[in-house]
Amino acid sequence: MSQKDGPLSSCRVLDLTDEKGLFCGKMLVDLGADVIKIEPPGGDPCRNVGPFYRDIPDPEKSLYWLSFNTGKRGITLNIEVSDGRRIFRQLVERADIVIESYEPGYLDSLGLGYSDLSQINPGLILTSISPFGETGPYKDFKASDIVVMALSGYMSLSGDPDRPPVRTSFPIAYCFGAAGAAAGTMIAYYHRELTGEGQWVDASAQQAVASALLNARMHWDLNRVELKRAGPYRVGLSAQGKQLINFRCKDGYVNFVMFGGKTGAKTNRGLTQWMESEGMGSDFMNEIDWDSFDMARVSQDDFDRFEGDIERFFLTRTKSELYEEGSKRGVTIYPISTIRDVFEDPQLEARDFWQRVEHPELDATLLYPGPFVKCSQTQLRPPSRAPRIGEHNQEIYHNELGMSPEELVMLRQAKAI
Amino acid sequence: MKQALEGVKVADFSWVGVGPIIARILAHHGATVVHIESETAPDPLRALAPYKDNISGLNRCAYHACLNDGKYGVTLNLRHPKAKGVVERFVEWADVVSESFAPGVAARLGISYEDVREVKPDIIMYSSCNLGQTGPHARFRGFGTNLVALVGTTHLTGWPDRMPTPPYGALTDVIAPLFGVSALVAALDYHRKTGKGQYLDLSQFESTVHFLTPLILDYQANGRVAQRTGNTSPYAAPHGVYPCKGHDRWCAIAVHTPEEWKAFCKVIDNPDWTKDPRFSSVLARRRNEEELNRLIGEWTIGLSAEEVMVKMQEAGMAAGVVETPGTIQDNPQLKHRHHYRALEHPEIGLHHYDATPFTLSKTPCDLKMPGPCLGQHNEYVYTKILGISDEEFVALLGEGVFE
Amino acid sequence: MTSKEVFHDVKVVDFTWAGAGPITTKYLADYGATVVRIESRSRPGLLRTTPPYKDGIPGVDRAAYFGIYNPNKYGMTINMNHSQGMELVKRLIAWADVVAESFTVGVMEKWGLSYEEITKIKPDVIMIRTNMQGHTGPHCRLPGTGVNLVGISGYAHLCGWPDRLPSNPYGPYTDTIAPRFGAAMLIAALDYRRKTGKGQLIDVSQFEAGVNFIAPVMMDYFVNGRVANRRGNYSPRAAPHNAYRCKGQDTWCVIAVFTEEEWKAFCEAVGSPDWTKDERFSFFLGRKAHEPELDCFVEEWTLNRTAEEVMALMQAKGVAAGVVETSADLHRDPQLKHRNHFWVMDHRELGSFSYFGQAAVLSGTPAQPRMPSPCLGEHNEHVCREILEMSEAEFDELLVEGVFD
Amino acid sequence: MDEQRQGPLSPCRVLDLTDEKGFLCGRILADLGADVIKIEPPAGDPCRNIGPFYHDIPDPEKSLYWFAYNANKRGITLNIESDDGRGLLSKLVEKAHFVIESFPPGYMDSLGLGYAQLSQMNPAIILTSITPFGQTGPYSRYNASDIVEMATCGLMYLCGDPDRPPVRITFPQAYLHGGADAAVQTLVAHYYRETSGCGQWVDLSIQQAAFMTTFNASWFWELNKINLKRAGAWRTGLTSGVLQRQIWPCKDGYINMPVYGGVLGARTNRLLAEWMDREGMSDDFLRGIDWDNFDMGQLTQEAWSKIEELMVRFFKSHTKEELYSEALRLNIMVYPVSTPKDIAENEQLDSREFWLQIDHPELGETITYPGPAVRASLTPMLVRKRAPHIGEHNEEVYGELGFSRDDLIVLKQSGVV
Repeated sequence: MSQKDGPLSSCRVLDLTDEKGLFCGKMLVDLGADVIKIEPPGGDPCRNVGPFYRDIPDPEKSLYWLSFNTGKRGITLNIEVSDGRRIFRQLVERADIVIESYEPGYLDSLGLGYSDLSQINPGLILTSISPFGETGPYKDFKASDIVVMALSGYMSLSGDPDRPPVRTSFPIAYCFGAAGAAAGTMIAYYHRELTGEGQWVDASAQQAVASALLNARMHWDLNRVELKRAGPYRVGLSAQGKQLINFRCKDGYVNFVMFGGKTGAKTNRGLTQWMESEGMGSDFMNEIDWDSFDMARVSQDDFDRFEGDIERFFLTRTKSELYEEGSKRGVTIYPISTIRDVFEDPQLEARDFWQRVEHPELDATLLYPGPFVKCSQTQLRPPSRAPRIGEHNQEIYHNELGMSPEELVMLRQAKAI
Repeated sequence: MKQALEGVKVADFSWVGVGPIIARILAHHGATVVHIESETAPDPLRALAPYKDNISGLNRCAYHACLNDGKYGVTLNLRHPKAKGVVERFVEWADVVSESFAPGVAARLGISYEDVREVKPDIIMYSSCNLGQTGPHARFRGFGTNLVALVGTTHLTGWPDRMPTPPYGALTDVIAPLFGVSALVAALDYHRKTGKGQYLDLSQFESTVHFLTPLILDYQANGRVAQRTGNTSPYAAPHGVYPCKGHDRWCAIAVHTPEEWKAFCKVIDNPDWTKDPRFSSVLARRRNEEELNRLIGEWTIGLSAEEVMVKMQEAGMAAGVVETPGTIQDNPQLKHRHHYRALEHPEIGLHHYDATPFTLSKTPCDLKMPGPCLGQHNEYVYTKILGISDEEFVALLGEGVFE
Repeated sequence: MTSKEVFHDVKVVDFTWAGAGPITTKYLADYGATVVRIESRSRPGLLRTTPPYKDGIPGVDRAAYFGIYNPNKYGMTINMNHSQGMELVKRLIAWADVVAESFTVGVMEKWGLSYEEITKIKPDVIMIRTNMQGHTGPHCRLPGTGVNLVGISGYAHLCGWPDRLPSNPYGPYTDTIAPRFGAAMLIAALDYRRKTGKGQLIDVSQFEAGVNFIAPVMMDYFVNGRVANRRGNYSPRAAPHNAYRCKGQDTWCVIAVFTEEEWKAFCEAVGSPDWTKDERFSFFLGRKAHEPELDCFVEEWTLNRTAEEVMALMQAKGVAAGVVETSADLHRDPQLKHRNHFWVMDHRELGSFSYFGQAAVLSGTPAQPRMPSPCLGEHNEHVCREILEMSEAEFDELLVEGVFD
Repeated sequence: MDEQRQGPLSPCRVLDLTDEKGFLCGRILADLGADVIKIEPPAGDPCRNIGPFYHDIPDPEKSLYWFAYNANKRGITLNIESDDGRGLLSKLVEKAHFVIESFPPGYMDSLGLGYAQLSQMNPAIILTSITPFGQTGPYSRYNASDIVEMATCGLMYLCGDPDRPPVRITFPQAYLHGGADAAVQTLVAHYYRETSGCGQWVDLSIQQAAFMTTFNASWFWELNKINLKRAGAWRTGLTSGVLQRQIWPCKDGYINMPVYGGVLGARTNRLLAEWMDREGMSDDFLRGIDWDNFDMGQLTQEAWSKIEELMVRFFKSHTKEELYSEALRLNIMVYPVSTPKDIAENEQLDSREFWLQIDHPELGETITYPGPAVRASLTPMLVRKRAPHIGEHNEEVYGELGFSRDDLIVLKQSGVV
């Protein structure tokens, strides 16, 4: 009988992160952990990050917050005051994992660093997520998405050559770092379950994003060739020129990457025949023997010419037509999807990827991404609503830690919760 | 040195990006991983630049080496009738079996979950591909470079007045493995506690789309289809990259709050234009962003990107040099983090490998072995690890089972 | 020329007695209104017959209690049972913008001076009636003083020690609450009348006004069913939080520590003795759980210092503290002196006497001391002759008739 | 007619920057019909942490204290410490009639928002500053709280038992006296402005406002050099030195009946004595007293003790309800010591429809509020709506100034609103 709420049933996580680490907590929720999001009294500052429900900038209407805190339980706690720290230590005694994304050294300054927490709970795993890591010359650097994208080297490769390098308009650097942190946390958790030994996981967003350079870095490492951003063209495949990979089509843009040799032969031949069958054949492409086609030996003029033929053909069809029909013909053409295309994607639809989450206080039902992996035995937990500010204070402070209502009122007035 | 995943045994039939990266991260943490390829149908990655000295060759491709370091490399021709016996030996040995062919190919090659489960009922197997094992588009071919477009990231990169420009390379190939490792290690833990194995169907599309969830909700709640906006941000102004001294050198700067704006003006010596009402408030700065960026560019052009970064950071502002593939390996922070580890590759020679983005204090990752050449460890793996007798090994070798 | 008084054109006929009524009209009088108090020579009000008296010798014009609420007002005595007395009252009402009264319900009606009747004399008059329990309802006619009302409106129950009888806060406590609401409404009504020409009837219930100052306690009962009780000097928001005995006879200083920073500052202020490092006091809930013991330690420290020293040492560190001021302290309080809280004016019987001014300083039109409080009937002639422009003969006739007895 | 329903101050707008020291001032102006806009810091007013709380849940949107003294107000969030925040505030001030605040003296000046600057923005503006001891003077920089105000205004020394420390009224009162008095002073300034067109600065000292609660006590010192002391349930203030009991235990609680001499007390004392006699709880001594000439000042302790003993026994034989209903019938001054429960069930308040049901949709129920303290035939004080949620009217109010929803999102994220 398969488990419905992920493989990590009995794992308790205390989530102190802000936007640099929320995603790590979310992944652990999906894997089945009981994640308690600890916010400062008054709510987490990243509840002010948009977009917002109906564009109303209310801390309970941040779609950013709702996205990356699904399924967490929410409490408010101020670890800057003694009462807050005492309660936090009580929670740490019962926790398996603590994840945080404060400035490096901040928890130590409060007496809550790894050395302190591991005395309270030797088996504890502390995952610290930061833009550049807990140590090193940049550890105290102030960061934001664009700065991490810049310092990881990744941003230098996107955008048009006649304009500055450009980042993806929606911030992903912190999700990157947090996803890396989740992987590291799981490895540490595996070790702990085996040996009882906890440890400190130090995750860096810069390193996570830097690994996306992949072979671009290797061009320099091996042959001191530095790749440059080239707009909708691609470099790095054929050492000679740049090869267009984003083409206009009837209702937007599509992505078509031409590979040489055996890898690309089937696709290239399929496209050439498809264009020919539609009376829009390209003389140049018809003559090429695709099996032995070597990108390196194609001149830039030839590239430009047949790319023009291809675009003329694509302009006669929509994204989905090129995608669906192309696939039937073994021609790999992917739509450059807008968010709407992604939301309406038939593949995701068919795999019941989008899952309904009720939002009674917004009196709305929204569809959220489903499990990031389909597991046959331990299905990942379906998404549920993110917590409101302090929603589970009673449940945890009163029911679990046994604090009386009077004490909770006093703690509230002392700005501890 | 103790390692977290010591004793975990992985038979890695996967190729290209996501599958091998997942196995690689396990290898760095102590798992024994055997990367099984075939000379007759080599990993497409082995046919991608860069090659050592720009001379192509299956064993001269750094791309493949850097995604398969830490693994034993063997070759096995799965289409060969005798291959089935060898596969069974691998499955008996392994805790985890992985593959990342297009859906259906694994079944044809006899390494589907059904095949493997027959040999070892509690085996853990993961398949990763672009669009998942089921659904109408499951069999659509494509690499990470295509998926980046499908998942919506390409549309969101570039300038509003121009075509979308792709983020570099197979971005999704680097994101999906982080999900894969998390789920796989959770499955390993679950298996250790319950004895139950399972099959993991990792669709790279379905994992990486999680990063854009807020925009999915924005579309549902507000009917807005997010557009690319260059380097602007709704949260900050000034916000972007600014030209610095030297060829194509840039520094990113992000100013979020009114207090930071005051500090920013101080750093650039409070030129008169900073008092211009067009830049007097957050909203005003957002409305006149182009002019603002131009004026800032006039200041940054006189300084190196490093100088701009240091000046800003000292005043408490987020700023950073736009590193390039050519400068990234000298980045002081990545150097300190020991992110790039040099290993001596038999054909490529000394070159650098990315460490994992997280450091575990007691069981850190350890990069010991460079990427394997094709079939480099055939003899060791088949005789020492799988325990095939020398005679049988030589016989199978003769029959071309290991091509 | 003194800056123009705000209510220089406002005329008030003031029948009120005791505290609440006069305090309400004092707001108008102190800011320049012409307020004429109507009293009875035969039955002088309660405040004229309550100590303290000048030199301890009782006398209707020697009572401080009447004095402090009636500076800047004219005093008349009119015999309301005399027909010509009633005529005089009606002439005054015709002259007035505001008629104020605070008798037990029914007294004005008995004199034929209900709101309906006086609007016949002055259609746009504003009448303000301050009563114990409002102007309507089954209990509105029950006589009583402010001190009675303190009990029924919950303040006796909420003052004192949980292990002892309820104890009234000093005096008719609710008499200081109703006048604020009454005066606010009165001034707003005056402003509204100036713009629209319309007067109205204002009905102030001291009971209902009093309950407004414990609104959250009532809502706590309605919503949570909790009956709040007196808890001495306890506060759920601070510790230490009490009055601490100081050096000297029955001298005290209160100290209130709310935040963690203030606790650290408090520890420094008391010289960081060992007990401040006691783990039990290192966090707020600990300080609350061991509050009695904590208070003992604090008092050990305050006993060696005067209340003034304790206040100064605490405030120097930003900790809220204050001397529990006695009557004597109030009259030498440097802050009250700075704010010239007390208006010293010469009174025929009380001599050089301190009245108290308004709690706010208005930058443009501050309240001004103009006249000491009136002796009984002191301005009978002035009001009739100067204000009502009565001929001397007419006034003498009323005098002879005993209209002013 | 509806114009009167809006209250006499209906066209005026008040910008309410106060904390608990000034809430009631804004509330009274709102009850009088002014459009009072409560301006809170972006994360909500820290005073939302003041109990009691709805169902004892210490949530910033469930503080009954907040409900009580911020009803009838609209609510926006604004960070006046940031340049942008001050820019917004000055736009609001231009259209406002009143600004009320209770920051430490000098704070508004330090932000360039003191009276001098505000009156440049709007010459007719009235600024009301409510502080513990006033803007200037030796105590003006002192940190205060309710108990400090009760101590320094002279009331505490007169309350409580002689053998114990002076005591304050358990439910904090000082700031309510300050706020209510400030409302009157503000209206005085308003009345002046409506004729002269000039605004002004109202500097209210809470110590002076609370001083009024000491009534004639301090004049015992001025006239007779007597320092009155607290005397618990007994009565002070009389020269004879005889301690007369005011609070009498009865069967189910307490009665509050100070015995008055002279004309004032005659009728009550007589009818009470007759009532006791009817129930056989009198004696010759009591029957012999001529109440018309009964003088508390000349009473001997021995005579008083005899009376007291009889009355104590009599009151103990009846409940509060019995004693008060008979007192009502006889029309004599015998009052109960009400607990909040008694007040809630008080017949007089019910018959005057004093308790109001105010709707709280977010809690899914209505809550009972005390009605206005004053009734007026033409322009009554009205309790129209519940207190605002954090930032509830941002869109409405900033919309008037021409800010769009997108602007508000940017302002939210940069910590301005």
